[in-house]
Amino acid sequence: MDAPTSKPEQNAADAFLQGGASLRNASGPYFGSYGGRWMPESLIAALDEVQDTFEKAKADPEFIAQLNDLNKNYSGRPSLLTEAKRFSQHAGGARIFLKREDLNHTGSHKINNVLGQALLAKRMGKTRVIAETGAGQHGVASATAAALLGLECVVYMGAEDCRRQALNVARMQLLGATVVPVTNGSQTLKDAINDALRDWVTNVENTHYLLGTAAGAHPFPAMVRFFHEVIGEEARAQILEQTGKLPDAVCACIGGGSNAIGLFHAFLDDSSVKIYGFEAGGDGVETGRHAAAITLGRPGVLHGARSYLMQDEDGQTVESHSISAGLDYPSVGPEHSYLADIGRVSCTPTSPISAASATNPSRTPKRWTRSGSCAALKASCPPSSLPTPWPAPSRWASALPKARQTPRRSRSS
Amino acid sequence: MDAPTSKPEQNAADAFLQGGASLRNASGPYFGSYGGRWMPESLIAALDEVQDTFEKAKADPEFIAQLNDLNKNYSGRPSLLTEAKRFSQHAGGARIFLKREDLNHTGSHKINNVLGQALLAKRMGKTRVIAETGAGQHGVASATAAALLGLECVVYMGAEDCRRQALNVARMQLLGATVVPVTNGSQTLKDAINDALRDWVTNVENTHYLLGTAAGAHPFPAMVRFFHEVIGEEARAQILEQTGKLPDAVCACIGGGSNAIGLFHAFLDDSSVKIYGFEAGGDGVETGRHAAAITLGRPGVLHGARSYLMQDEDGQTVESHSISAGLDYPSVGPEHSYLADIGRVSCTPTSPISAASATNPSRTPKRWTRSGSCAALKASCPPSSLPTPWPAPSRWASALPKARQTPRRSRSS
Amino acid sequence: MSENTASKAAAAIDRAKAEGRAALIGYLPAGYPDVQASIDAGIALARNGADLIEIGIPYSDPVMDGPVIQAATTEAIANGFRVASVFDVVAGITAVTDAAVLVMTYWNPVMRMGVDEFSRRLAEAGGAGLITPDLIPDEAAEWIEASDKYGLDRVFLVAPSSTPERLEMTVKASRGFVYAVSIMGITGTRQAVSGSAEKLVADTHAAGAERVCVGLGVSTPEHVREIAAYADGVIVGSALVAAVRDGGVDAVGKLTKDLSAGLRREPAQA
Amino acid sequence: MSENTASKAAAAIDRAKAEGRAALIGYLPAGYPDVQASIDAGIALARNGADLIEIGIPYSDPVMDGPVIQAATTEAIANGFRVASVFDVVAGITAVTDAAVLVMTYWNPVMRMGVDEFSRRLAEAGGAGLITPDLIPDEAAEWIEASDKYGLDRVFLVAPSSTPERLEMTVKASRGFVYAVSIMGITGTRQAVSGSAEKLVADTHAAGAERVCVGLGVSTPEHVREIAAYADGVIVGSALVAAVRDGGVDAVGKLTKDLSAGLRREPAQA
Ligand SMILES: Cc1ncc(COP(=O)(O)O)c(C=O)c1O
Ligand SMILES: Cc1ncc(COP(=O)(O)O)c(C=O)c1O
Repeated sequence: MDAPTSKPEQNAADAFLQGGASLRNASGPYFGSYGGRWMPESLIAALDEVQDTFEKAKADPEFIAQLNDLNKNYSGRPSLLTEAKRFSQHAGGARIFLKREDLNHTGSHKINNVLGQALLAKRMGKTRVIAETGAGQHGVASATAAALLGLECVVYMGAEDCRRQALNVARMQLLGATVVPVTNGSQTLKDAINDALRDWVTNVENTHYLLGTAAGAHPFPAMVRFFHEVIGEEARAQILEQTGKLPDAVCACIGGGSNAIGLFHAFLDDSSVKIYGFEAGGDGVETGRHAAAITLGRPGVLHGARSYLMQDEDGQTVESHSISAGLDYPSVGPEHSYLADIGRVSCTPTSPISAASATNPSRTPKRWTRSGSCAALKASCPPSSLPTPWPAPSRWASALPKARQTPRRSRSS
Repeated sequence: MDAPTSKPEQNAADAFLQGGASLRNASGPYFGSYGGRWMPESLIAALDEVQDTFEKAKADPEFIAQLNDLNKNYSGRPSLLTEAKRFSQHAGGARIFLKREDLNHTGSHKINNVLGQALLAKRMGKTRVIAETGAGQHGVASATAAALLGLECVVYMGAEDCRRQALNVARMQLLGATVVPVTNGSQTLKDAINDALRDWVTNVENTHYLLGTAAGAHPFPAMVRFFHEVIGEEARAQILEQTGKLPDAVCACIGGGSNAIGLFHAFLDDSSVKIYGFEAGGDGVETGRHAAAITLGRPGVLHGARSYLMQDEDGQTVESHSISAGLDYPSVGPEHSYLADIGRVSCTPTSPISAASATNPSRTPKRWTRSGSCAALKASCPPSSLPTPWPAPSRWASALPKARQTPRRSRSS
Repeated sequence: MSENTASKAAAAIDRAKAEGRAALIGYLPAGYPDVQASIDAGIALARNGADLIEIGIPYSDPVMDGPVIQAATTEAIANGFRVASVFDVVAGITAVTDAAVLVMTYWNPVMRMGVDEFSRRLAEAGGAGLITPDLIPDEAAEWIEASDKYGLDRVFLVAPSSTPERLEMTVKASRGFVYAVSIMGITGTRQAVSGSAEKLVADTHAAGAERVCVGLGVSTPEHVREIAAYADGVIVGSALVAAVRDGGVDAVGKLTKDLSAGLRREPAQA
Repeated sequence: MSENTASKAAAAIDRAKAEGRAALIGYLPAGYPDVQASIDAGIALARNGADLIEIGIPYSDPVMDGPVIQAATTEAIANGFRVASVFDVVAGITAVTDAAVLVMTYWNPVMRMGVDEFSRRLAEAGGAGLITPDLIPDEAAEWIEASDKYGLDRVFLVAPSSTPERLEMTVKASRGFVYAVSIMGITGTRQAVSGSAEKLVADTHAAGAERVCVGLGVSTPEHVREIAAYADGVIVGSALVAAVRDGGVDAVGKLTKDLSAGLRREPAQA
């Protein structure tokens, strides 16, 4: 990672927030020039149905009550905000708090989104849900929600991931789900999504595609964020209660970006709070074997959204690599691309070697093992440039400020 | 499993409870004729120190406040009591609730005991804790508490268990613990305890042995139970809140019996509440490859307590077998032996085949994967006989009623 | 539907219509098994009865494709296929045949090259336009601008799930023809043609489309005959790719001849 | 300490004392490598200078034993050793030697046979009594009763960690001698004898014990010499077991001879 050569006086996000505007509750389909629906026509009606059902449900006190009840009595929310005192000592005194999404039922933040979408699937009268999974966490959560609500469940999982996360395959099967190993391409998350989309387009009549991260076509990024916002809302209230003030910084790992956007959302308008996203550095960004889409990708479309994307000169997707199966995704949710472009979120790739050597010459390996459990590393990446120009689509008006036109990023992967 | 041939009119526990007495808060060292300290003299001083420290701490509001704070803000207590509605439907309508100890930090009930004992270790000025582990759950919990409180941690784990629970080995190591694979004997939990005892007797000066279940020499059974009583206390309050009445029955799996005694304790004096313990049936009790110590063992001493024990005619311990590494123990906590003898707890071995065929001719495999997550199977084992005669030790007076003398159980393993 | 008289696709379909038959549209992936072989296969298509040729760009994430096309395009990429070669394939076919040659592509490779540059080069190569399986008109502002600039056809897709409003909007945005997917699903050979196709074609015509062609799962002369009865063109993909795979250029020519036998309109069956 | 004149262990120690030396107590596991071989090794012990012989019962969970004894007893069990054979071993040795033969055993095998029955059979075999590493007097009511009934010695252990109260209680409950563990730990050969042993012996004597023998980690003639200076007997285990393992009966005889050379009391070193 290069050191920042100069710091801009004020970035777009600061200017925007100081104008009294809000970065919260962006409704999609666009986040700046990102997002949208780069999807086959066959699925547009289904996406419209999801969007419509989601919007009605959001406004329906009964749905919200049902969701809150499941969050509280089924997932175990609120999740703890635990101060890592010994880590603080180790890190020179900064108080560090971990938002414990791993304590939710099924073991990750994934359940928040899954319960919300599974309830929507029932509302739409669907009898079957499909899901992609990388680490298996989203698959386990999906299989769980399906078992809870009596839905058939099929989970697509890269054959390579099935192997490295065999325990989660067994859990899904125990929960009654069918796990389909995907042998195409890199045999990881991206290819599982491809096969899930192929299933969806074929079975959309009775099937909801329970996408597991804040990516994909509209309304998924905004909808998945909505179901995860509880993370940040709780964390913000908890940190105020425990410390009496807002944190200096919040940070999260970014695969597709669902745990991160859920956490960040509550703090987006708190301009004093720095926000850091950590992408999977894999074997090290210099090796090309990583999953640092925002840091090293360039805008493109994959799985329905325009966003930062690891791609070659031909626009072919570059296979991602991560020591964490859950972060092994070559793109990222579109709202993250936007927030990085306007400078609200600083993104840094993290890998066992580079993370350690950036902060600590002793090269202690650091690994992402839990959502939201990450160090508030002080180093940030070079300031992100502003959005690339993009035709303003006519159909939907963007809920977010128009980006200034600036030169295209020079980096490409 | 044979069907009960006749039901005794009234068992000893009923008679006892109806006399207005209590089965709760038995302080040890004896539970009827079980328990005690069948231990090398070298360790007696250490056991006395633990007992003394534990008793003072129990009476110290500051200690209790510290423990409650960790339970709430570190473990995430109270854990949920989740109704399994779809399971209820499947089981013919009985309402079934799961006490969700798996949602605690580190993923099992083990953390309750570990935090309590680790605080005691600090009080005793010990700088090192050792632990045995089977499934690895207790080892992970111990490594976690040690990291939290700044104690050195060494975990003994059967080599066979290291292999089948490799993920937990990695977790312990990540937490800074040293994991010692034990290659003696059956290479499982029992042998790990042997090696932990050898370590303790050698390093007792600076080391506390953080025993992971409600077994072993006094004060461990009563102390470990005390730290787990929160399970039953919460569950009792939660079920009253959710249903307005006490449950018909409570049940838990029994390895050493810590999750079970923690749950059962709150209900021991509620004579309307039936209590079931499920032991690991392994390949089926008829094969001899199981871990059903109460159902098929006979009293003996192992690891410091007199209790039901799987042993051959020579008093050699018989190797236990369980599809669940955490239940793979050939004995059981002494309070369970007593409660089974007086008829307060009904114990049944459960294995994939026998559990399923006992309740459901379709032979769906049933497995224990989570503490406290078990079906309230209606079938109970033959009524337990009453305690075998045993010389009342002079040094300690038993806190529990004297058992009537009855013929020795005819079964032996 | 923009009635640009310069539409090569429209012209090809109209020529077939003038012959009292539906048009045959054959799909082949560029660079499969290599660039020259795909040119030869395209020429064989044209010489044996295809009126339009659809050249697919092999792409890493072909979510609308079934196993036959996935396998072929994966192999093409593994053999070193580069996106810019698609222009060579188009030029190679248009140089020696009259067939209208469209490129069918997922959108990211076009975006990566730049929509304007891609369009310019396609037009220079003699291409007719683009079929865009994952681009809907809602997101197509840049493409609409570039295709107008370079006189290229814009073939958007309609599906059995499309609402009347979307049919109308898509028809308006299209030029050349509208691609009606016969079935909810992905490419691949199927036993029978879905019953929903005929209704979709009628609805799309009713929404204002002059030319509606049907594809997805069409693989036998019987399928062709059935669809030719109500559609302006019939699109065959996986069956032709399997022919390349199993028998090379000769097999493509033979299958195309067989398929084209079904094109002539027969009286509608009772 | 019960001063039963019938104590065979006390008598053996007193005989050594009368010769102006400490007694040598050698440990061997019954049935290692088989029953007859363990009898032969016991006889070799007695003939080469051991005053008392400790026959261990191989047990599945020997928590007080280090690797040498664990390996030997595990092998004995694997070779089919049955607990009742220990009486054959005791009888086999007492039949041909004068040595007092004690059985050292973890408690569960005794409990399993029945404490009374075990005691009766041990007495019948000519055994002197039991050394009980995991039985403390607090739990020993039944054993105290049976040993009184059959006139057997009760050798309990004291440790550096024992409190004065426990020393006194244990001394009172013992008969024959008191076993002082030289170190906090398990069996096995060690480089040096722990400094805590001498103090423990003094304290145990002060608590009323007439005979205190020291064991755990004693393996060389130098260790023996050092301990013989202050204790009534010296107990050697792992070193003898290793001798059986590596050299059989002859090696046991030779090592015993070497060890017994250190028994004679020398003037205390300044
Ligand atoms: C625990 C955990 N954290 C994070 C992620 C990454 O997903 P996202 O970036 O959507 O939060 C995953 C994905 O599987 C996960 O399982
Ligand atoms: C999750 C879980 N449940 C139950 C047990 C059995 O132990 P106990 O019987 O002491 O509750 C274990 C032991 O490792 C465990 O990990």
